[in-house]
Amino acid sequence: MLNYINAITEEKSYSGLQMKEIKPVMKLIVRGKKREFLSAIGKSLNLLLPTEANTSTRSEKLTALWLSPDEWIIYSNKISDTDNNNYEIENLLTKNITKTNLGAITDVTDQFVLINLKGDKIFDLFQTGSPFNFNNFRNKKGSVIQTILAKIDVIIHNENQNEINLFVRRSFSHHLFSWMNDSASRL
Amino acid sequence: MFIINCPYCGEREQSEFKAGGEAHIVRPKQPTELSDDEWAEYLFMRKNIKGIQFERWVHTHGCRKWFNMIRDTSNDEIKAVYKMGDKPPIK
Amino acid sequence: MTKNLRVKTSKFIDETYRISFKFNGKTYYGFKGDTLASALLANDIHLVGRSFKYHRPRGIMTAGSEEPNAIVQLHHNTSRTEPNVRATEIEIYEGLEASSQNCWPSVNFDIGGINNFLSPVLPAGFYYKTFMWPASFWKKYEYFIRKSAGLGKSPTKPDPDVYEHKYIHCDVLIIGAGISGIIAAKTAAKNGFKTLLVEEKPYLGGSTIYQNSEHFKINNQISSSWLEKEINEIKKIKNLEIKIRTSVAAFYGYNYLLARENLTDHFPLEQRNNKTRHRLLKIRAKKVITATGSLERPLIFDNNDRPGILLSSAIEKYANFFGTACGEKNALFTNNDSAYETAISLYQKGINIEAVVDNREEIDSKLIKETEKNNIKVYKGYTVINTSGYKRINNITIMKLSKDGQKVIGPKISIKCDCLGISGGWTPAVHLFTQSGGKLKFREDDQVFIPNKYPLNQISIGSCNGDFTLDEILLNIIKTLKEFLNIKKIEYENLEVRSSFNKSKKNIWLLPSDKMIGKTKPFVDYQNDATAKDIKLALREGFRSIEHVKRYTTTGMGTDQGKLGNMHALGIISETSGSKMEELGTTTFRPPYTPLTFGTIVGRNVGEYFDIFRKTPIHEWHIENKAEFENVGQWKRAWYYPKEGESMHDAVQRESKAARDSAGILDASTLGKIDIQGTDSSEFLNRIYTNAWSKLAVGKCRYGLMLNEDGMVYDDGVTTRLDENHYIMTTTTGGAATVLGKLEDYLQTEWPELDVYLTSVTDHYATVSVCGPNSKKIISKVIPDLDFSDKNFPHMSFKNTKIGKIKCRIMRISFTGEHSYEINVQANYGKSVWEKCMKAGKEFNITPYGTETMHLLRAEKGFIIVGQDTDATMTPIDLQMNWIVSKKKYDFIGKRSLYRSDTIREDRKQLVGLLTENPDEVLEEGAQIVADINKSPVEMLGHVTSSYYSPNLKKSIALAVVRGGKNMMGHKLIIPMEKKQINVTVADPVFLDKENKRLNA
Amino acid sequence: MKNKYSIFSLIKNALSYHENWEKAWKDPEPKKEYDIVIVGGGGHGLATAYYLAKKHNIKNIAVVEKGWIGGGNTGRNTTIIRSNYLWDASAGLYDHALKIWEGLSQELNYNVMFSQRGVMNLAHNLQDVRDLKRRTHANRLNGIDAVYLNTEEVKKFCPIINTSPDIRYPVLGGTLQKRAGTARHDAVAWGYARGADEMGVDIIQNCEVKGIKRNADSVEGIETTKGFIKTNKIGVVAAGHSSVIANMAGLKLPLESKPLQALVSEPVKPIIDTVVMSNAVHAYISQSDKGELVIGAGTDDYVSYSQKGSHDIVEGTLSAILELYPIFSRMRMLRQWGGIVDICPDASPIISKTSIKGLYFNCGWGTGGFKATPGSGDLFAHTIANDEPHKLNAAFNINRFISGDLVDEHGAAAVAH
Repeated sequence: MLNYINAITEEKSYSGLQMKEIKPVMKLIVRGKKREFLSAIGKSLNLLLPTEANTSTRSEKLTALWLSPDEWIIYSNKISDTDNNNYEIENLLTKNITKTNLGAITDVTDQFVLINLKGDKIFDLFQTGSPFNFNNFRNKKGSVIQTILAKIDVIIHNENQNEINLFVRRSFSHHLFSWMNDSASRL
Repeated sequence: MFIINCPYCGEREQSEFKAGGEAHIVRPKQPTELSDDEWAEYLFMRKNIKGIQFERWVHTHGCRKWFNMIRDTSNDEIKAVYKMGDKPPIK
Repeated sequence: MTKNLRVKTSKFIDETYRISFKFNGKTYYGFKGDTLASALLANDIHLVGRSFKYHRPRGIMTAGSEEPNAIVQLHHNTSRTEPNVRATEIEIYEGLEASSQNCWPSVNFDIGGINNFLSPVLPAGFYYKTFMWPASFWKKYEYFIRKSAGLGKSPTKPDPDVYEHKYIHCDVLIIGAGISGIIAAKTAAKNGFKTLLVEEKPYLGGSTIYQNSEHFKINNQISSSWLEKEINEIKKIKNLEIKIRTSVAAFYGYNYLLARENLTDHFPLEQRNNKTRHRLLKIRAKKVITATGSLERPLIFDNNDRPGILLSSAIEKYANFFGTACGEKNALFTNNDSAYETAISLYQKGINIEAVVDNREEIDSKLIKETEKNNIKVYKGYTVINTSGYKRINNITIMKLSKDGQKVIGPKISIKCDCLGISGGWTPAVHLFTQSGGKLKFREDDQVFIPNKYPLNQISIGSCNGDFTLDEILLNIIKTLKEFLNIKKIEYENLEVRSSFNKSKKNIWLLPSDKMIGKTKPFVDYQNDATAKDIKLALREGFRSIEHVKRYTTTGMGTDQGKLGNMHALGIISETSGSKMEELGTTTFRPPYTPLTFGTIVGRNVGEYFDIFRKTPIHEWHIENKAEFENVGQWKRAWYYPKEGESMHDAVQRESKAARDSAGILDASTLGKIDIQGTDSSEFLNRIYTNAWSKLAVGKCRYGLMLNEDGMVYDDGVTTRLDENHYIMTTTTGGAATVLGKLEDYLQTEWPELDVYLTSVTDHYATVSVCGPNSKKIISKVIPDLDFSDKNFPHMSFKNTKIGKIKCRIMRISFTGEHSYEINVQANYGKSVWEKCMKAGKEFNITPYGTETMHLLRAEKGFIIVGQDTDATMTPIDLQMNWIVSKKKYDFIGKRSLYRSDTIREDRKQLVGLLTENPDEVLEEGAQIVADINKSPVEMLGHVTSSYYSPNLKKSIALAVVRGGKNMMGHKLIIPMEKKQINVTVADPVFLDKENKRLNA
Repeated sequence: MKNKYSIFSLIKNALSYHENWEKAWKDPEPKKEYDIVIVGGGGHGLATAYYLAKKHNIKNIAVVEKGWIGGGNTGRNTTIIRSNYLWDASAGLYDHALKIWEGLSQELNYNVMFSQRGVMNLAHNLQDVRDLKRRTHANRLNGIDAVYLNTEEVKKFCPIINTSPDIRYPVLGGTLQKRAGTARHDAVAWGYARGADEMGVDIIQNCEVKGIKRNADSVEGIETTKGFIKTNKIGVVAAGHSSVIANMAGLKLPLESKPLQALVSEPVKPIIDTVVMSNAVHAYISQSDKGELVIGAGTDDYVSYSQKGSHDIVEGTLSAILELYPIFSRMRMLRQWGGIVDICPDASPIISKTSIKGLYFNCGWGTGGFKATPGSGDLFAHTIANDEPHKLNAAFNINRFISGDLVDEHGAAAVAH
């Protein structure tokens, strides 16, 4: 048996801000251009990929975020178990998409760390390190953007009022989390 | 610092982008047929225009897509952006 | 014995709150609300510092950020010390310690003062004309020049304070909270714009707020009381954010501005700990309204720089706002009406005024009338020609001006005074406007530059737009705001305004004197001691452009950036050279508007956040096991694992030996990994690698070399065919990001027709590499149910497998020349896999090794490291890797460049091995190589790229690039070091196991 | 003969209240025709004219400058002078310049304040160490006074550097060239102008080139805002604007013009008396005689002639400065500005003839042109006068971009291009 050791082990809480990693969460990058690709995904997951920029879609099991005209990240809404990394959704899509040459499916479950932020200070935190204009974003549930936070690439998903899911590459995650805590401690 | 209207993501800060130099320099289809001079022309020689320049940018920290920009290099005014393969919206 | 010049209480000063502070070691008292300057003045102290060049005594001149003279060192010799702080800006706090600068031994007695007497031989640019003999002496002269230059002292301890950044996006930004800014802010916010109002001072209302003259009224209320009500209202507006102590430093294109919000500089030191000192606001505003007001001009006459000489408006502010007089015998000297506002204020406060000297002849002005009504003597058509008093003005001499203002006539009149207020009219503060790219025009009637062409989405209002009187200001604001914000009506439309200001002004840039100019010292730039005669000298010597004059005389190059003197410099140039003001143009105002602390600019990007710190999933294990780390790009990689008492050399030798004798284990997780899918993947690889890929069987791995279009080696790595249309590529650790970027570039821009998708999976996988003769035994213990036979699992192939229920990929590839395996597993299981291998390998003395040993092992095999054995000038042919350059392929990136006249030369530098005559002598990496040491100039054939002592070969080995090296096998060459020469022989770069037996051992 | 500058002339003139100084240079209107026209009145252009007149005895020369002499990169750079370059060709070129610097004040009778306070280059990772050692060995064999220093020696030579091993990119060592240093940028332009003017060179300011008149194979003159000037030799030394002039002649150059920024702090008493450069973290710093910390920032990645760069570059540079000099955190930035630098793909200059007879280019100095000013002028003058390069600039011809025989100095350049 292999032990499962995720990137960010501690949960942090400040007035108006809580931060923790959510794991394990299956994450897939799906790529494709053709119309058949979109419909095949739709059928396989009964989830339509968002085609409008900076938006997301959601089914009971899955959430899909727009990353670019031919790239999406799909992640599971519920956490999976730690002693198994065989995801039937990946297998299903590999069968229906990759094998039929409609597009590409790549497992990025551990490529990205999903940090969940809650509280009314989230955007005050972001403002100390991100040039992005959150004025409208903060009120648009479901919005998605890729930008820079503390010089690090992040995907930011507006999960809910005062709740954000932030995706960052694993090797950057400790640095970013430490930076966020340092900033949060002075908000 | 500019605000750049990424043709895919919308208006973003310049810090999310990288510049990729002069646009519409197509890689020769048959490099082996070219003389050293012709190859050097493709490889190194640039218009480096003062004024309206057609250039390439990429949204590195966003959608990672390359696109074209028309910018006045004398005052950094961005005149237009357009997708790769599209016709320039202005001459 | 210091006096107390505090007059009738001001509501801006809390006299119940007494604050003690030290100036030059002596304790003084001030009140809450005081600046250091106002507190000193209240204690009758004017002499604050010494000037830059002549070390002349200088005092407080202004009441704001334009102050050229009164600059001090704060908290000398502490970690919070700060040079060149303006006494007029620093709010006093309990325990404040300030000292004078640029003087020794003391501000009262300064040896440097001697320069004042040498000044005749120290004209502008004197240093260009001398100190040239003897040639070798410049450094000695320079030593003294440097010592006497500079102002305050740099801190010598690290800064205890913290700085933050904040990005702000708003609809409307208003700079300056004077009457114009307040009106604009209220209007914008009330019309639904997300509005930000920033003010550099600690209070709102600008100069109107302490204006209490019957002569300036709005809706029949004294302007200050009217404005007070407005201020109280705007504080309640929801979508209006107000920031005081916030000064805009820079105004860049696209309405991007930097502002410094000062949070703790007015706190006693002990209250500052772990608070943010400054916050740098990075503001993007859809619209910007500049309301930065205007600066009063000094007047240029002989000895116009003595302590006790202030701007007239400053004296008014010290009286009305800070409730202190600047002297007991005050005189005023003006060329316009505003000095009379000061006169009236002083009179109301019961401060004695000896006289007002006015350039102008009789004019009809309510203010003058009232002044005279109060029995204040007004000299009309007069000018000050000189002042006296070394450390404090004690007397002025005035004479009548000729009609044309060119000469002085009649008898000299001498007036005793201990304070002189000067007013040369007003200069709009257009600095930010021009920074942003705005163009100015010159207004002849009152000789000012005002905004002409605005960049998009910004406007200037109030006196920074050249509207100097209350009625003008209010009238124009209304018009401007309606247009700019595109709004129908505005509440201020029917204001009833009374302004008694007569706009007439007699502008003379350099006032005439009874002496020839050569004998006078009319200062234009106070801080840098640039006088009108310096400017005339520059012109005489052919420096005609304002930029030349500025640089030659250093006018406007001080810490005040010439906010006071630049206009006069221009004026004097224009008069002397006969060129028009607008043709001269202003000097470019460079950011920042007021100096910006480095720490503020940097914010939190210091210390541990200076740069990103990337960790592998196995990082913690390396720490637990005492690894030393190496920076590779932003990664920290285990460099070597010293045991108790081991040197780096010992450790590396041990690790290298263990890897070849039994087993070694390496964390290779940092290698770039790119997932490649799509029906054209093989074709894509064909185009970007030098070798052919179409025929690579599924399940097999292949080494690839990537070139730049210029033919030079760029990156390398092993790529594995996972499936018909699915590859995984590895890149160098440092190259990962750029390679992916480059590949995307080609895909998107040159070959959009290719069906290929690239996805980075570098962070998804942990990569554990186990090498050595026992690696197979170890790995088969970790993965029992996999057939490791060479037949089923040969070198350069891969298997999908599982450890427990966990999927992973295992490649049989080798960078050491040993039989070895690379397990790629999902990152969160990486450390566990590593530990499993360590456990399984215990009986074989499995030895963790770091990057240094990896480099040594691969060097024994002659494998290159891109970036170490190559620079941007090496082709694959130069590396003697012709085997990897496909002859069949029609084209690939960089191919054409390999056939240029220079790249086909036979005698290019080529990669070879080197063996030292003495096998124990290890060469220095970077050492140069020659054939003939006696030849001069020495001809360098190349250099050593990699060099190690090989414990396995028991001798020193090296890789090198040598001109024509591939045909020099066996040649003897020389490495000339500083103190010795080392003899080497050119050898095959593959030192160990040329026939690759060990790969299958 | 102009009145010679010296302490005595200062005293003499003091007696007449400095009313009798002569013009440092005249401001003539252009003549109809010149033997040679130099386009660009920066240090390099003025030096070229100076040496043409002095060494090649050609007096009928005009220098045309669109603004004011020395107003471009000459007056905007951080004035670092050194010759510790990697390749023989570069070492030859820059050390030739350095040797002239050493006597320039006397030669020009104008104090250019060449101050040999030493230049140190720092290493922050193992490859830096290899590269710097490689360069140092090459320098030594080329007769250039560079030595390699370990961390302690670095600290000893410049005690305010933070050499703690705990910083993000610790200082692992460095190189030192003692003969290197700084000079007063304006003085260089003004000194050469005064010298050239005295030998009869016409320095024509506010004269912008609008076109180049040429026939099939050679040049015939230039169109300027002050009219047409006939000449059959044109030496272009227009730095950031080189491509603009080249395009007028129908030429393309391997150049990109990019913003380069610099800044100075408020003046303080002496705190750092050498020049320290660090490519890896990108920071270089010195202190002017006036007391200002002079700090060079990096280039932006886009073409621009606006003389403005992005603030991110300045922020990055200053964070690197504070990484190495934490004591400067409370120092204040006084002025910040930008220049336009013309960068070659191999980070080396072009001093060369062109395919058009009589048209010569001196460009591509990127971020490092100032240090070469005297040498560049001397060699360019030689190239123009003899219509063939001097052996010291032969390698810097335009054809190297065709043959591929580049002089790759990215490693040695102050700013990684």
